[in-house]
Amino acid sequence: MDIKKPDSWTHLRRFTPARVALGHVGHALPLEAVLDLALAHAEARDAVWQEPDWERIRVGLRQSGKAFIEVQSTAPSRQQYLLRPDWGRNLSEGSKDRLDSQRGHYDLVLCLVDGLSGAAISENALPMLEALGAWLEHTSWSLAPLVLARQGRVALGDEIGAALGARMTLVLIGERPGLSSPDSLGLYLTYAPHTGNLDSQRNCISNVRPGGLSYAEAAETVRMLLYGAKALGKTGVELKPDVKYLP
Amino acid sequence: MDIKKPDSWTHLRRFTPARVALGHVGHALPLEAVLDLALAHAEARDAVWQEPDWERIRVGLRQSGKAFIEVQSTAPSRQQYLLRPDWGRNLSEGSKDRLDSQRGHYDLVLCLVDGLSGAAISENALPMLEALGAWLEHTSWSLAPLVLARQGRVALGDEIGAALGARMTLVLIGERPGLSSPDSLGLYLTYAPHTGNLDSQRNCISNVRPGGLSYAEAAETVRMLLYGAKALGKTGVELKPDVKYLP
Amino acid sequence: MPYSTTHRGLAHTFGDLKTLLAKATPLRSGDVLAGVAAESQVERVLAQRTLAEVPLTDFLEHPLIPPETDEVSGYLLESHHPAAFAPIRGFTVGELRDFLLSDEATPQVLENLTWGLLPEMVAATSKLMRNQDLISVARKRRVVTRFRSTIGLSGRLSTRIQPNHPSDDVAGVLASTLDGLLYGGGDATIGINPAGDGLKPVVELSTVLDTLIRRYEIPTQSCILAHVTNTIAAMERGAPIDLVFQSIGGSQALNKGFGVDIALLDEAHAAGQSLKRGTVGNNLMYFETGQGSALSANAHHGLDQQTIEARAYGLARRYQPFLVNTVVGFIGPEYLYDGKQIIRAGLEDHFCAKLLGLPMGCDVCYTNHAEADQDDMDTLLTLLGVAGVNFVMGLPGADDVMLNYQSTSFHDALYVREVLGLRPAPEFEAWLLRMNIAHDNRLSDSRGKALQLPEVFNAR
Amino acid sequence: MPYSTTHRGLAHTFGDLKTLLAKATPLRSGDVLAGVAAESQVERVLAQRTLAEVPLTDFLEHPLIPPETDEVSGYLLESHHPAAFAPIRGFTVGELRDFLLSDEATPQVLENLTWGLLPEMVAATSKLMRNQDLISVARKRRVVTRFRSTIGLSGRLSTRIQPNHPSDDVAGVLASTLDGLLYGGGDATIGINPAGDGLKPVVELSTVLDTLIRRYEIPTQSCILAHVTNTIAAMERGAPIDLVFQSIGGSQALNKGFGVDIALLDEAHAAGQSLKRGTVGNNLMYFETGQGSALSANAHHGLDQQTIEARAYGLARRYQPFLVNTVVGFIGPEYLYDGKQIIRAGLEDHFCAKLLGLPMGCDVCYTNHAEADQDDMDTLLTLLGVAGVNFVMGLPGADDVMLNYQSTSFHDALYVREVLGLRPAPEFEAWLLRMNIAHDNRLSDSRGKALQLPEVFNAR
Ligand code: B12
Ligand code: B12
Repeated sequence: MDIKKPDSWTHLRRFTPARVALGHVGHALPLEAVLDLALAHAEARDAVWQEPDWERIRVGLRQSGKAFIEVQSTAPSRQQYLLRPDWGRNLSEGSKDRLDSQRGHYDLVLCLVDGLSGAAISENALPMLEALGAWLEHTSWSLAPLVLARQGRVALGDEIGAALGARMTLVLIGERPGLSSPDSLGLYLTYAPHTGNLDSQRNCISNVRPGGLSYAEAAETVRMLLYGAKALGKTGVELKPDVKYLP
Repeated sequence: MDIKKPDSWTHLRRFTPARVALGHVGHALPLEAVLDLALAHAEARDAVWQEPDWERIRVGLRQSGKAFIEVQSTAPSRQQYLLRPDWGRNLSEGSKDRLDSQRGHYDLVLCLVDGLSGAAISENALPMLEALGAWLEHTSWSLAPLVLARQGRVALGDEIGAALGARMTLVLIGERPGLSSPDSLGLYLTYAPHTGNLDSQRNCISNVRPGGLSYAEAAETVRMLLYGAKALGKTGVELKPDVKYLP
Repeated sequence: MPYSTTHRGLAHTFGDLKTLLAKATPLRSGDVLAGVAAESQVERVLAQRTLAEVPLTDFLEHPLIPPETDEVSGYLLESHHPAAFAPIRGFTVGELRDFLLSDEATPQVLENLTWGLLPEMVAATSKLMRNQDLISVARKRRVVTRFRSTIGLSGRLSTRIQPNHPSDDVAGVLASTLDGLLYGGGDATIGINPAGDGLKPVVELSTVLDTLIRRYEIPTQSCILAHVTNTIAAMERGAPIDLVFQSIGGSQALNKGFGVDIALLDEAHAAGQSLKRGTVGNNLMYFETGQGSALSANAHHGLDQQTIEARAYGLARRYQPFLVNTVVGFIGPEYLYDGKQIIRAGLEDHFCAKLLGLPMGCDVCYTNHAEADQDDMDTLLTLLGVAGVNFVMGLPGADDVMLNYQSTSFHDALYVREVLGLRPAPEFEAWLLRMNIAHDNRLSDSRGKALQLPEVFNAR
Repeated sequence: MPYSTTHRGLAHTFGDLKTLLAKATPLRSGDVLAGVAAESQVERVLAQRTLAEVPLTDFLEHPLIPPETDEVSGYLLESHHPAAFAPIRGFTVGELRDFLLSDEATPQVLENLTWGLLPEMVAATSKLMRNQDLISVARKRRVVTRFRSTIGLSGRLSTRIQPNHPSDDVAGVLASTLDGLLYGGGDATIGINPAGDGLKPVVELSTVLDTLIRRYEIPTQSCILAHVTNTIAAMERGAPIDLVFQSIGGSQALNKGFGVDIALLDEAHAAGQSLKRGTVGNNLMYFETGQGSALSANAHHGLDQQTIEARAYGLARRYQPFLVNTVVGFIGPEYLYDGKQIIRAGLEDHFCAKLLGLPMGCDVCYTNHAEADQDDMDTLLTLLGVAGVNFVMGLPGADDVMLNYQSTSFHDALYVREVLGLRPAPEFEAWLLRMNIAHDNRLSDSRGKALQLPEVFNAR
């Protein structure tokens, strides 16, 4: 019997990572597709619990001669982190002290935050920094030491920026893991970071990873946003990456 | 508007504790009935976690001059008890020792077991013993000391009976709490108790409580079953309470 | 015989078929208790993937419980029809899942398969199915049975009234029964669980219901859910027994724990048949089953609870029963922890039983020590309605005052009929109209007012 | 103003209306996080009992968030129609619940009530309802909207295709779109969430979809779910915008966090209207909402998440939107912990929005950090189908490769149409037949084979 009805457009699969042209049995997904999804789900759920490989990050940063500070949020465990986003937005006492001691007048601080995907940081944070490298090294902007943050949400960058005395915060954070992309990196730029920033006061670059937005394109957008933010004196809905503010 | 449609047979309510003649709105239960049920559910759930008032039981037993031994199952907590019925069927090490030290040749041991309703024991165990009182006091049967057991299932009585050297075990146990009867007591009689007894080798008397089977009727049935078991040399499906074995 | 798969370069091996089945089962507390559950979700899905490749013939060649030591296995294998099996003989479990969902698997094709399916094959397949698959396939498989009413027709949903009373008081039982009838319930059966043991309640309660059924000429059947030995004894004394009830399970050892075996069930069935009390048909056994009972009786042979449950259906169909239902959330959280597990198990049980040709109903229910509530019951009830369940329970206000748990209320059944456009059994629907109780699923405002009540209510 | 009740001789007092509402809400993690949840189930039911006695007029007289400081409150109160409210003016919340379930509450009566209901009244009522009640009432309240297709008719269920791509690649987006169309999806909209910010993706993607829609003459509408400021800018540049999208919430502060306010939404709506691109009607706003976003933005004013969610619907109806949906399991376990909470919230959101007169759909979904799975989605999808939801999402294999979560697949929509006998929008159904894609809900075997694909696929 000819049970599975394959689709005639399977060749479209090469245009997207999406699960297209799966075929069908009756109205339902063929078992194979169901089990593939189930397995990916099981693995994505595990990914939520996976810590970034901080040691690799440290080694990488040291090799490229970048100073960094390590901090953590007030969420004591992963379980708590998941249920208490408010804790993930605040710095632990010790972390605050560590940042205070490095307080200065910086144009920008870059933060690597685990967020919901440790793998995003392990896999994509260093290459992303690399892509920003040329600019980072030749800019006249003053850069704060990099910050590595555990159990953090996007808004943790606000407190970090404020504590260090930075004009802007660029947060590189693990987006929640998807079935086809357990390691997606999000970049969030916030001008005048302080506790209480609204999300409408930031800009976002999302889906940075090999299968998504390339590091180079993301870096280009970051650059546009940075100059735009400086020119406008703000980030957020009013700042658009299309508008060219580049010097 | 005349929203609630009451039923014309509300007078039947006095014949049963069941929630009859609730009326309706459209096809649904009127809100009052829904909330009554919800409240009863919330309370019944709490009842599962309520311990018997053991002190009251002890005082009661001492007053009537009954010796007793206290034991517990291997379930360390209520939470574990609920998920590990196997633990609720076995005696903790210490408990075994305590029973061994009182081992003898008894015709019958009575066990008060919390089961799923502490309230059943608190409210109904002493009155039930009271109802059995006349028989207990005048019988020529040799009675083991009473056993009070925590976190126990019905089959815990098998191990208790075996440890004490009793020919039969009568377990008085808290049945799972219902919405209208959080304190229902069940009685289970087992001949030749030993680990591994089947449920088909016991007899059961259920729903003993003021709103259910009366203590007196339950006591009468116990008596019939006890003599029947002695005559037949077994309990279980083959022993019926209808058949008169009374001496 | 071990089964293996490879994932990310690692081999995963499952020692034998029953291990594989257990590990492929969606998470539930009873399998964790039994120590047979998968240890992680990844392992579970890998087991499912492995199971998908298992040929159906493995179930015939390597019985999970040897027939030499288990009469249920013996019957299951002996009742398997090679001719009915022929069309799917070459299938793996995964192919069977795909086939069942395909348009090729019409209702007629599914019916023809009935005796070619072993319960274990069906259980295995269900483990590879999502809730929607269990619903889609089950609704294609109607099973119709008859005694005094016709149950299981497409577009119909029946109810068992469950008018229990903590001391079997006749007036109390009748009060709940009337309440149920006046809410349009009872077309599957009026079925009482006697609180007391022995012959007396069976004789007494069956007589009372018989009188009631005759008095109002209700096209339904009564059932007293005592131990079958009591029912047999009552029949011997001439009690008016319609349906013969028994709890059964999927292994000989479990049935022994219930105090029954095939011989006893055969005897009961024959005794019931001999009374010839049915009018439109003579299906008359009523079985209840439920995941967890085998493990509770230590009679599960290392099988997961859903597989051994399906075996109970294989035994049930020996008797062309009038009604079968799983008591899905009835036992407690040690077997089905919460609403989610109860919902899943309810759908699995219904699916498996239907494919095996049983007139499956469900006691959509939970106990007060489980993590479940009325919302979960609404959910399961609705899903089973969509899946085409034969019948559900009807209790006054959903509360069983004797068994101490919550099932579905008379009103719940009206709800599901209303939102899905379902109707009671045809004979009963006509009776509801005749009695001015309901008309086109709408309750009549004046119902009950003119009803002459049984004398027992006057007495007090 | 405090509210009290007595139980077992003890008085229980709830400080004010919002506290009472919060404590009466079925358990969910977001309310626990906010510190407003009941502390025990007994307290919760007592709050429900107390809430049942609250007169509806209290919601008018004591606004939960003062209109002086919140423009959403201002609009809600000013849009309240006393004449529509008149029939229920004397009701308590409990009476409203009973009334909604009664036979008196016909579809027409419910429709007439629409602008007499404040969102908070509806939210309060939903807290007293079981899942089955939420379903029963919602299915009586159809809301029909039109642009190029007609959505929300009785017996119909539509889908939004969601062909997202992680870098907004045009070929990638079109591949998913075609897949969806060939599975019978897309009658509600083809709606893309652009991964990138700014004008470019809006212009580019809307143009691509416009070309596709014209090429195959599809009776549907496109939507690019960018920030509304980008959509306005795109319209100014002449981009072919059909539906205008924005996420909104139930307080001014939340909307500020989203970068919008009523003036901006008014502007967007007017700009969309001016394009006159609809053929069968001109409903064109598309809003997404979802429990939890207000708390996340610290803009919840101490309200429970379901009540403030309902306020978002009150704002949405200002624009006679074409589509509205809750993204019910989208944010994460901190607001809706598991399948059970997601299912409950999905039914509540659908019920509330429908009563308020919105064309409500649902993104039946979950994230990988929540305790939920495909079984839960099957369950919610089926329940919403029974409840008469206007539309659900359709994704290739249920997996959003850009937003990183799982929603319903194209196949899921076919499932629910099949088991409930539902059909796509009439214009679209005719198109499916014309294109030889599906006929009477059956997919054609040859579909797609003769289809001339857009050029972009040849290029590579
Ligand atoms: C749960 C339950 C079951 C479950 C038991 C599985 C389990 N693991 O719990 C299932 C569904 C399998 C079941 C089956 C039957 N049950 Co039952 N069951 C109950 C119930 C609702 C609750 C019991 C309880 O709370 N026990 C207390 C807890 C703390 O103890 P436990 O150790 O966990 O429970 C053990 C006993 O309850 C025992 N058990 C359960 N039912 C029965 C019945 C008899 C006769 C015996 C001796 C033991 C027994 O099984 C459990 C595991 O060992 C009671 C009603 C009630 N209100 O109590 C009826 C009840 C005890 N059962 C009853 C009956 C008749 C049966 C059956 C004989 C029905 C039948 N025709 O086959 C079968 C077979 C019983 C057997 N021999 O194993 C009757 C007994 C009437 C009587 N006076 O003898 C009761 C009172 C309900 C009723 N009126 O119908 N039952
Ligand atoms: C969850 C989510 C939401 C949730 C956020 C609520 C919450 N508490 O989490 C809700 C549904 C409310 C939402 C709304 C919107 N979102 Co959003 N969202 C996401 C999503 C799926 C995951 C984010 C994540 O994992 N963050 C990481 C965790 C660890 O950090 P967190 O601190 O918990 O999350 C914060 C941020 O994610 C932030 N956030 C969420 N969305 C957006 C969007 C922008 C522009 C900004 C600056 C911040 C932001 O809200 C969270 C709480 O503060 C991403 C897609 C993705 N793959 O990442 C899109 C995404 C970030 N959102 C997007 C958009 C466009 C929006 C909206 C502007 C849509 C609209 N038209 O209104 C709105 C408004 C955003 C705002 N200003 O608040 C776009 C951004 C595109 C871009 N390059 O700018 C993304 C990439 C998805 C998309 N392509 O459509 N979103």
